[in-house]
Amino acid sequence: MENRIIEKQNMDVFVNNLINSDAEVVGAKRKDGKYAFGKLADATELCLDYDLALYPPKSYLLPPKETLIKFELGEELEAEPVVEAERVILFGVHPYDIKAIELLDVAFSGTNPDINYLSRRAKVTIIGIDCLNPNPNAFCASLGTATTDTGFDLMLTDIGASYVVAIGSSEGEELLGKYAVTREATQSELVQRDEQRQKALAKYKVALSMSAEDLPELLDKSWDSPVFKEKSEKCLSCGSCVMVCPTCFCFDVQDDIALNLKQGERYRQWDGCMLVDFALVAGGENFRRDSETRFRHRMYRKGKYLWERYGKLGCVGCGRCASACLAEIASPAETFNTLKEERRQHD
Amino acid sequence: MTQLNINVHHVTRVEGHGNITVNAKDGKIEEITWEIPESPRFFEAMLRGLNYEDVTWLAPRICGICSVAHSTAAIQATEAAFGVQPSEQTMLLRKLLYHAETLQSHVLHFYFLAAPDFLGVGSVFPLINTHKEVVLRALRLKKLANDLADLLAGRKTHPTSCVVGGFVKFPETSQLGTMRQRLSEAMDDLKETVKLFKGLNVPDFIRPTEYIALKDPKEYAFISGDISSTDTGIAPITDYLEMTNEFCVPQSTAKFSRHARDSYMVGALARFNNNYSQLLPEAQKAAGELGLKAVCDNPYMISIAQIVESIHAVEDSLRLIDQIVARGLKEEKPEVKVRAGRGVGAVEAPRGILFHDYTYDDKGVLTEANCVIPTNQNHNNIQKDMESLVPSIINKTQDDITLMLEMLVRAYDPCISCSTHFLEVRFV
Amino acid sequence: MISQAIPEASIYQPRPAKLIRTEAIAEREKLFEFEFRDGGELGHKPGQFVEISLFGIGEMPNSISSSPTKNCSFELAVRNVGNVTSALHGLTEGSTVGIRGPFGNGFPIDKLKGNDILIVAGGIGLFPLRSLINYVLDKRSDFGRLMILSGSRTPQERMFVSELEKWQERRDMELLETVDRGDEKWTGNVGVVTTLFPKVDIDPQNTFAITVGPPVMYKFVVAECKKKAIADEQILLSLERRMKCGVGKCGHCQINGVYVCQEGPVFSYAEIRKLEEAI
Amino acid sequence: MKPRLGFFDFTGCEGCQLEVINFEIELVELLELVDIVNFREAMTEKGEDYEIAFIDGAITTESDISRIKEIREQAKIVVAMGACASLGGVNCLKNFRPMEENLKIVYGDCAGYYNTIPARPVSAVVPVEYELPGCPMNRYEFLKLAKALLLGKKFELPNYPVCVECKMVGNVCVFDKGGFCLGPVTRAGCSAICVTTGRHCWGCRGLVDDPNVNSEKEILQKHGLTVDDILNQFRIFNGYLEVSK
Ligand SMILES: Cc1cc2nc3c(=O)[nH]c(=O)nc-3n(C[C@H](O)[C@H](O)[C@H](O)COP(=O)(O)OP(=O)(O)OC[C@H]3O[C@@H](n4cnc5c(N)ncnc54)[C@H](O)[C@@H]3O)c2cc1C
Ligand code: SF4
Ligand code: SF4
Ligand code: SF4
Repeated sequence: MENRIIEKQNMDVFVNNLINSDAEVVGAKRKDGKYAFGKLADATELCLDYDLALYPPKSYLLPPKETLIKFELGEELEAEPVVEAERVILFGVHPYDIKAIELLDVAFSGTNPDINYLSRRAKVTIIGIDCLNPNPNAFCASLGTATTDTGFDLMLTDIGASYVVAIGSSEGEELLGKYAVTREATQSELVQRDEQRQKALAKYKVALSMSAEDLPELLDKSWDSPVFKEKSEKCLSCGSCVMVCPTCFCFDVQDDIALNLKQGERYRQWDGCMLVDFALVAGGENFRRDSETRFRHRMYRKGKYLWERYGKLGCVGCGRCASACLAEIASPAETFNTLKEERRQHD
Repeated sequence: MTQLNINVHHVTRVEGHGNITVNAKDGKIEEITWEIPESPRFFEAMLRGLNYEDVTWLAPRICGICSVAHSTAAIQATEAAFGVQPSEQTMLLRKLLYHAETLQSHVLHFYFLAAPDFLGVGSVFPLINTHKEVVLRALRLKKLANDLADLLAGRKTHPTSCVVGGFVKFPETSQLGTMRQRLSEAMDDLKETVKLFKGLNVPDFIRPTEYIALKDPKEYAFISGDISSTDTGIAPITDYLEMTNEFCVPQSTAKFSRHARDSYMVGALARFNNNYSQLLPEAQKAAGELGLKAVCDNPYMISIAQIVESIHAVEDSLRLIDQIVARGLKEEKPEVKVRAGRGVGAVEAPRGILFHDYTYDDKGVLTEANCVIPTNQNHNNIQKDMESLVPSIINKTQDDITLMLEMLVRAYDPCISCSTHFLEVRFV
Repeated sequence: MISQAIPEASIYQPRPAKLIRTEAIAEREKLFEFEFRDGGELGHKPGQFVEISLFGIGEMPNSISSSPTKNCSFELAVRNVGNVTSALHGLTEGSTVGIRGPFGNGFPIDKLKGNDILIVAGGIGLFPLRSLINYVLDKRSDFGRLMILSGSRTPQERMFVSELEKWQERRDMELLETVDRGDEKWTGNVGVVTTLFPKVDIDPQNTFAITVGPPVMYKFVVAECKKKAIADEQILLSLERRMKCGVGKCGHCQINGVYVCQEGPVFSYAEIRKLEEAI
Repeated sequence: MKPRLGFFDFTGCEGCQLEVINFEIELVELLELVDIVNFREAMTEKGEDYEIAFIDGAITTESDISRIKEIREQAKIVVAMGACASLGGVNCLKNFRPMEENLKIVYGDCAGYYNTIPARPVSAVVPVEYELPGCPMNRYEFLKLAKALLLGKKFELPNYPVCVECKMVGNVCVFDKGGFCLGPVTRAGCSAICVTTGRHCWGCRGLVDDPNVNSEKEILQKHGLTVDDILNQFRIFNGYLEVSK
């Protein structure tokens, strides 16, 4: 992989050039004392040293609400698929969020490729940045998601006076050539990058007490653990944990019709397994009626089900769910560690 | 022998319930009453014991039609009690928001509630077929007003982002720019409105009375200034009790008021009669075109005064936006220090002067509240108008008389639902 | 930058199909026969389902009730329980609906071939099973014995009565029926469907038990099958779950790690044993 | 024939009726599909042949009770619009004081002229088919219901809390800003408008079906509210629940 250098004083120029290109540039901005991704109007709005954006960049690929089909009722039914995709440059995405997008990529392609997701995805350029100030709830170091070698077009690392830029794709290379002032990276700058990454790894406050690969097996043995009931007693079933999660992608589909009762649309909207009616069917049967079963399902989806299905964990350790959960129960790391501890005492 | 028995149970196209009763025999009037049988709501009792943030959040619920007025009055009363001085930017934004409500409420009134009488229909609904352009114009104006309120305060009914000390959400400059464009385009719709109403036949009825409204030396007052009476001059808003002098009458859950005369009027015409010289140029022009001259003693002209005020509201909104943009919009955080005390807030609701008077303890919990609503103040004037009007039209048919009376009540645009919520004044 | 190719068509776009015939089945149940507007075939296997759309109302999963041996058209049997189902019940012949699918795995026909088949239907569980039954009857020589145990709550709630009567008369199959609660006219068995098990004699080695019915039924049916020494691999169940997409994305139908719309709806008990929340 | 609608107001601010009159172009479209035969706030004619009755305001007098019963007799479908009609709403704040005391506070010596009974939602007096909670009700939800009725579709309120919508619009949680919020137990459907516009959720849409009120109370206490504060917050729109328990 080729590496270049952008001097810090040249960064704003790069960003502003991108803003002035035909793409929408999205980056972390300050919002009410937190950070959130949003469209940039100027490079000065962009924060590159943020710890965690409240929401993952998921909504640029899977919007909270998205039209799938437009229809018109009449003699002959007319229904057309709707595929909307704008060119978006996600600027300053942390590795764990890139890993999460890699999971979404797998889930939305494969045997039943999803045209809406994939069309957006094709128009999204990812400029990553290494996370040097992890959020106190994050545990990426334990999941191998604190850094990434894949999934980006460009990857920045702040090494003090400048950024090292790793080129991940020809498109990234082109952007760099066209819009940024760069130079070749020296060997010592690459060493500095490694040091920065190492230092960041040491800053994580939360860690798994086992390796990520052991999770599916641990969960295999933990179905009857009392921890699910204990924790879920506080659960508000508010869905915050799944809504903010970069790897959650469940959705609901509904029809809406105009007041003339002719034209309408079928849309999908974020949904989540922590919500009470998620598994409810018409006869009134609810396959996960109590919060314990929902809570457990989420933990298993994070640590086992998606792994078995897609070969990737359903959690990248960003810590957003833990930050969003008012009941302070949502962190998978906490539950997994408790389960591990139970196992240890059991064995 | 002619017998006249008018009994309008629940006058329609007004907010809340009001009944008209007229009994006459052979031209001799036996009874004329304007009665308000609204269910009392006890807001003043309900607000007691609540924290000031909840108080100012609940106050707009007094009336959905003029919730911005109640919100502003409540906020300003609380600020007065705490000694909070709103910033210049806050006042500019508040005034702009306020114009949104004035415009929305006035358009609703003169197009939806009053106009059907002039056009000989029972409601605005059939006009959609017969006068589609008129209805669409009204809807456009209302949409503009709603969108302006949404932009500044989250929504029009029960605004969310205006708080004690200022605002918690701010529009973007670009949004204000778009709004400015739409406001200036709306002037055409308002000019068409003037044309429409110029052609309508407003009943000719004169009864001189006292007119009370806020007055601010700097501008046509809506949310600032002192109390002004065409009879007795200026008084500070804290003297509102002497002005409003409420008293109970058995036929009504609302309280009646009187001041220098038997009754007085508040609202668009009262404001016009007090402050006409401060109207902005386009509004002045419209007043001239519509034949509205101060001091006007014809209550049926209230709707006309509302049209004039709507134009003023749009003109002034344009100025306010320019000012806000020129100063540069800043995200000011509201700063509030709670202290024990009492404060009065006075604003010009679309229907007239409105007072909120709150007493808080040192934790910011409300201990006493009094709110005096414009329509309450008008009830007595409506009664006196009826007493004066009926003898002069007693020879008309019962249907005509009924219509004239209903139109009279509607001209006041009474907001009865809110008028009955607050009455008694008992500060010791 | 992404390596996945963008597909040409949307997996959410239904194919227009014309309602060509409706027939009342029972009080709340109706049969609908459809033909694709484009003349194409559904190309399904017994046990698969489709997503049927009534635009403006919604979309819902529904099993296919006809056998694939019946060409060109296909049938859905629907109980009126909610929005889409009741709108469907109100449709007149000639109306257009949208169809996606077929989805799901269906019954494992290849494995069933040459074996005896014991079908256990509860209520509208007969809807998907009818597809299989008719398939077996159409290819009678490919299969061994065909035994059907069918339970309804009341005589009025028996599905496909005329077909039941025809089946009753056939010599090449056995049908036993029961109702939970009888009435004056009912002369047959009374009791839940599991009470029929003692009345059939089977050869467990060569028998596949296939059951569809309300969720509560499964545990009891499985217990009876096991009593008869049918291997877990040869006990097949079709499960119902909430479904929105039918294509393994929306997450609603997930039972542990499996998606009912992909790996199901038909599962062997051997698989289900490992799924904690399945039955 | 077009369905015939009637609108009736009880004790409330009439803001929900205003939301209907306040429709913009939708009003024109709606009137192509329905006939409004009774709407005192907007029209003179009073048709008594309505099929669908929209009620705003709470029930707070004896005469309210008889009037709502009459409406129920006539209407095939009764819809409660807004927090007052659906939940009792703010009106129920007075239920925490004896009625005589309320009368005295507001009317003093004139208290004898008036009468009042504890406030209650419409459903406490007559059966109600649909409720559109919210203060004011959400106009888009009103349209959604109207369309569902026209299509013969059943209408359901979301059964998840406001937090979901808060997340969908990308808000910073009020708790994160140092405040507090009733969103975690309040029924969604408002697009979290109060939080989005800078405030917190007061619960005007009522609680979700199975709210975890204990957990919410614990959270509120953790964020500095006293038991009294918490009660007051719940009472502002959901007081009726507490009294009726
Ligand atoms: C694989 C499969 C096969 C089925 N086959 C049949 C059949 O042959 N005949 C039959 O009558 N019914 C069948 N059902 C059940 C049928 O799908 C539901 O009765 C139907 O979805 C109810 O939809 P509704 O809009 O009328 O009800 P509503 O309650 O109004 O449904 C609202 C929404 O909830 C969802 N939903 C509710 N219940 C279910 C459910 N049970 N399964 C999936 N989603 C649900 C739907 O997506 C629907 O959009 C089957 C279900 C599944 C999963
Ligand atoms: S489960 Fe929590 S920590 Fe894991 S990816 Fe989702 S939000 Fe982040
Ligand atoms: S775990 Fe926490 S965030 Fe998730 S639903 Fe429960 S209370 Fe809400
Ligand atoms: S602000 Fe309120 S509604 Fe929004 S997420 Fe936080 S608690 Fe939930």
